[in-house]
Amino acid sequence: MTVDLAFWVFGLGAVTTGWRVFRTASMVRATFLLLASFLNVGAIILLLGGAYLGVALLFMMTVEMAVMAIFMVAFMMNPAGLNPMTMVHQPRLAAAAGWVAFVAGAVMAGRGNFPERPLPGGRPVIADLGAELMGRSMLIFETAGVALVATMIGAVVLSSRRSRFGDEAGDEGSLPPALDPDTGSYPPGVIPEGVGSGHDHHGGHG
Amino acid sequence: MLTVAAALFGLGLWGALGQQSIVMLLMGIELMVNGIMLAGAGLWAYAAGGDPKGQLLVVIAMAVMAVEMAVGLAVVVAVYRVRQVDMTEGLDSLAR
Amino acid sequence: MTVLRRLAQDAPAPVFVARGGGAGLLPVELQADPRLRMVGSARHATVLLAAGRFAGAMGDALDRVHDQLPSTGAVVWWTADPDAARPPSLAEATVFGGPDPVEAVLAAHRRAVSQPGARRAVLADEPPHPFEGRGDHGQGGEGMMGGVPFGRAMAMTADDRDGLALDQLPLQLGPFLLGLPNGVRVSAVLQGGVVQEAELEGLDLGEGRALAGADATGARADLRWLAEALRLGGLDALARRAARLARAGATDAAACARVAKLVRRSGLPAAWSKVGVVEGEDARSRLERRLRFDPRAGGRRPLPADRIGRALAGQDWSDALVTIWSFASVGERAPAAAAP
Amino acid sequence: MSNHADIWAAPLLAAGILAVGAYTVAVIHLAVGGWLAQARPGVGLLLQPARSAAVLMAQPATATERPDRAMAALSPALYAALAAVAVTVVPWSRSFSIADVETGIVLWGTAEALVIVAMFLHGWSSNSHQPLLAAYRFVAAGVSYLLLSMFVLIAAAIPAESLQLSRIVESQAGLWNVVRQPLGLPLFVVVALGSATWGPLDLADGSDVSGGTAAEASGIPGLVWMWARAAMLAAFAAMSAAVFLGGWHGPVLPGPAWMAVKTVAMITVLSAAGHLLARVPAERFVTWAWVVLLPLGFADLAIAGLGSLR
Repeated sequence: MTVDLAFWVFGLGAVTTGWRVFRTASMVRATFLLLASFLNVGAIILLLGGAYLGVALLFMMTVEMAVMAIFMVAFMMNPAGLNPMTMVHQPRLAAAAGWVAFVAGAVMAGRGNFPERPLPGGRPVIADLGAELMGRSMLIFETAGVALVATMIGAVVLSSRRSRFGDEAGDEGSLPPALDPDTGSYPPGVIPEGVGSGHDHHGGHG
Repeated sequence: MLTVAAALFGLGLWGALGQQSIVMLLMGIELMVNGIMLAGAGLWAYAAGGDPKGQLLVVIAMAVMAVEMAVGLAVVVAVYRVRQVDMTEGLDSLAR
Repeated sequence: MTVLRRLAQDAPAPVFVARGGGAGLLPVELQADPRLRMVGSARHATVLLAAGRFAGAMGDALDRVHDQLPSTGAVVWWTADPDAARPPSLAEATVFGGPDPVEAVLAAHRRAVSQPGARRAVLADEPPHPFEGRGDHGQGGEGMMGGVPFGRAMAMTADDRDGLALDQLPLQLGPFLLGLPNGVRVSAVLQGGVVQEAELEGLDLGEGRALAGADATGARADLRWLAEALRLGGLDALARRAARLARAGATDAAACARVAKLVRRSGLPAAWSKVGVVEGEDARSRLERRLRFDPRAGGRRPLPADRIGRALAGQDWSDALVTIWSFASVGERAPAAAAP
Repeated sequence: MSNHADIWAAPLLAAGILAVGAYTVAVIHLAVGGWLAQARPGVGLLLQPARSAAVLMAQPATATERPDRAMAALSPALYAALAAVAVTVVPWSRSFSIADVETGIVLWGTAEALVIVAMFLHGWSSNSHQPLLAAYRFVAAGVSYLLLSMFVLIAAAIPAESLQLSRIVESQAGLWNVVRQPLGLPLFVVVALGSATWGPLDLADGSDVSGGTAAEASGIPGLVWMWARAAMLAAFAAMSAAVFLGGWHGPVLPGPAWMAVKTVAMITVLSAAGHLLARVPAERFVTWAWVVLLPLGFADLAIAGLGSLR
C-alpha cells in the first residue's frame, strides 16, 4: 500500500517535472527539472527492488546534469535567467507526435499481455547484475565500455580547437559564419533589417 | 508503471521535436530514454522473474544516454565554433 | 528571545570595513582584536565601519554598500574630521574620532542585535537603469540577450580564448571589495571565471586630515598589506596574527620572520599569479619581497592603472585580484590616482 | 532499517549527529585558528559558535533583486539534506548505522554529486554576479574531483568485496585502509575540502569573491548554509574515519568511542589544513585535478586491485 502510494507520488513527480522542463523560462531550471524527473525515476527503480540500478541512475544523472549546467551557463551566463524565453518551432506537430507516442505506449501498457513473473524475494540483485556483467553479457558490457571511451575521444576531438593537424591549423579552411543571407545565418550581432523575426537571431541559449 | 513510462517518452518526443535550441532538444531525447529506462526496470521487476538481463538493459540505456549527451554537447560546441549558432534553424546544411 | 539576544551581544561583531580617503591600510589592523570578525560582504555584517573621508563618488559608493547591510545593521564613522561633508549613508552614523574604534564598533553591534530598529535605506528603491529598451523583451540588449534590465548588465556573446563566442558577463566591483586598494574600482568583463577585459579606475579620495596612524612605514606597512593579502587567500588566522604584529608596531623581527615562514609554507606564493605587469616583476615576486620585509617592497611608484588593466586580461579572477593588490602601496596617496 | 519506527527515527538521528558534528567542527576550527593566530582563546570559545549563530538569527534575511526565490530557499535545505543522507550510511559500530544499505558507497557518491547541484543553485539563485562566478568555478572544480572520490571509494570497497560500508569497516580488522591503500586518504581529504568548500578548496564561498555563493545570504538562510557546510565537513570526517581509519576497530574503548575519536581527529586535520594552506586558484586546481590527482586515483585503484589478487 505504502509502496503503491509512493510509486504514484514519484511517477506523478517524474511526469510533472518532465513536462515543466519545456515550459519554464530559464535554462538552468529546465536542466534541474530534468534532473528532478530522473531522480523520481531513480526512486521508482529503488522501490522496484533495483538497489544498485536506482542509486546508479541517481548518481549518473546528477553528474550528467551538473555538466549540462556548465554548458547552460557557458552558453548563457545570465544569473537567475532574468530574460524571459520561449524557443519553439513546429509546436503543433511536436505536441501531436508526443500525444501519439503517449497514447500508443499507454495502449500497449493497458492492453499488452505481459507475463506475470515478479522478482523473487530475497534475490541478491546486485550480485546478479555483477555476475551478468562480468559473465555471460561481458561482451555487451565491454562493447558499451569501449563505445564510451570512443565517445570521449570523439567528443574531445570534435569540440577541441586544436585539430589533428596541430595547434594552429584547427581553424584552417573553416570560414567565418556565413555572410550570405540565402543560407539563413549571419555572423554574431549582424541581423539584417527585416530578416530576424525574433527567433533565428544568433545563439547564446545553449 | 508503463503508462508513466509512456508519458515520459511522449513528453520527451514533444520536447525533442518542438524545441529550437539544440541543448533543449538533447534534453527531450534524455527524457525519452528516461521513459525507456523506467519501462525496462518495470518489466524486469514484474515480468522477468529476476533475470539480470533486465538490469543489464537499463545499464545499457544509461550508457546510451551518456554517449548521446557527450556526442550531442560536442556537436553543439563544434557547430557553435564554426557557425555561432545553437539553434536548429541555423543549421540547414552540413557544409561549412 | 532574550537568551538569543544576550548570546548575539557577546558574539564577535561581524564588521564590514569601508576604507575611504585618509585611512590608509590602518583599518586592516582591527582584525587583530578577537572581539571583531571582518566579513567580506556587507550582507554578513551587523556593523558598517566607514573609515576616513567619503566625498563625491566615494560617498555614492558608500551609500550603495550601506543599503546592502541587513536592515538591522548599524553604521560607525571613524574620522579625523567629523565636520567634513558626509554622504547620506553617514547622516545617522555614530561618529568616532579617537585612535581605536573597537569599543565604538562593539557598542554599535550590541545595539544592532538587541534593539533592531529598521535603518532607513538612503537610495531610492528603483532600478538604476530603466527596463525599457531595445531587444525582444525590452531589456536593452539584442534579441534575448544583453542589456541592463534590472540595473545589472546581462551577458552578451563575444569571442574568447577557446575560439568560442560564448556569453560574457560585464561587472563592476569596488571600491570596498576585499583586495582592492583604497578607492580603486574595477570594471571587468568575464567569461566563466576568466577576465577578458579589465579597467581600473581610481576614485577621488579627497583632501583633508588623515586618521592618526594611517601612515605606516617599514615592516608595519608590510604586515598591514600582508594581513589583507592573507585574508584574500583564505588564511584568516594567519591574517589575524599578522595584524596583531602590525598593531604591536612590528618591533619583534623574529615573530615577523615566523609569520613569513608560515606564509611560505601555506603555499600562498605558489598560488599567486606570475603574470607580470612591470618589467621583471609579477604578483608573486612582489609578495616575496614583502615577506622579506624589504624596505623597497612597498613600491612607492604610482600604480600604472592602464597597464595593470591590460595585464589582467586572460587571468583567472582570483589571480586578477592578487595582481591588483600586489600594487597597493600602503601610504596615503591613492595608488591608482596617477596613471602614467 | 527493519521496521517503521526506524524510518521516522532516521532523519532525527542524522540531524542529531550532524548538529553535534557541525558544532564540533565550528569549535575545533576556532580553536585551531586561535592557536595559529596566537590569540590564546579561552573557554568562551565553546559558546562562540552559538553566539555567532544567534547574531544570524537576530538578523533579517536580505532579498536581492529578482532572485529565483524557490531555488534560493531550496538550495541551503538541499545541501543540509545531502549532509544528512551522507551521514546515514556511516557505520558507528558493528551493529549500528542509521541505514546500512547494500549500495552505501554509491549512495554516498550520489550525495556528493548532488552537492555540486546544490552549490550551483545556491550561487545562481541570488541573481548576483559574485555568487554566480563562484558557483560556476565550483562546478568546474567539482566535476574534476568527483571522479577521484569514486576511484578511492571503490578501491576501498575492493578488499571488502562489497559496496556496503559496514563490510568495508569489517574488512579492515587486520589492516586499516590508510596503510593498505596509502593514496586513498589524502585524495579523499581533497574531496572533503572541496565538497564542504573549505580551506584551500573554498572555491564556492571564498573570500576572493566576497563569500561566493553565500555573499548575498544573511539571517536564517545564511545560518542554514553555514551549518550545512560544517555538517558536510563532519560527515566527510566520519566517512574517512570509517573507510580509511578502521572505523570502530581499536583496543580497549568501545566501537562508537573509537569512531568519535577518529572523527574528531579527522576534523582537526581538515581544519588545520584549512588554516595552514592557502586557497588554490580554481583554474590551476582543475588542471592539477585532471593531470596529477586523477592518475593518482587510478594508481590507488590499481594498488587495491593488485592487493586483492594476492
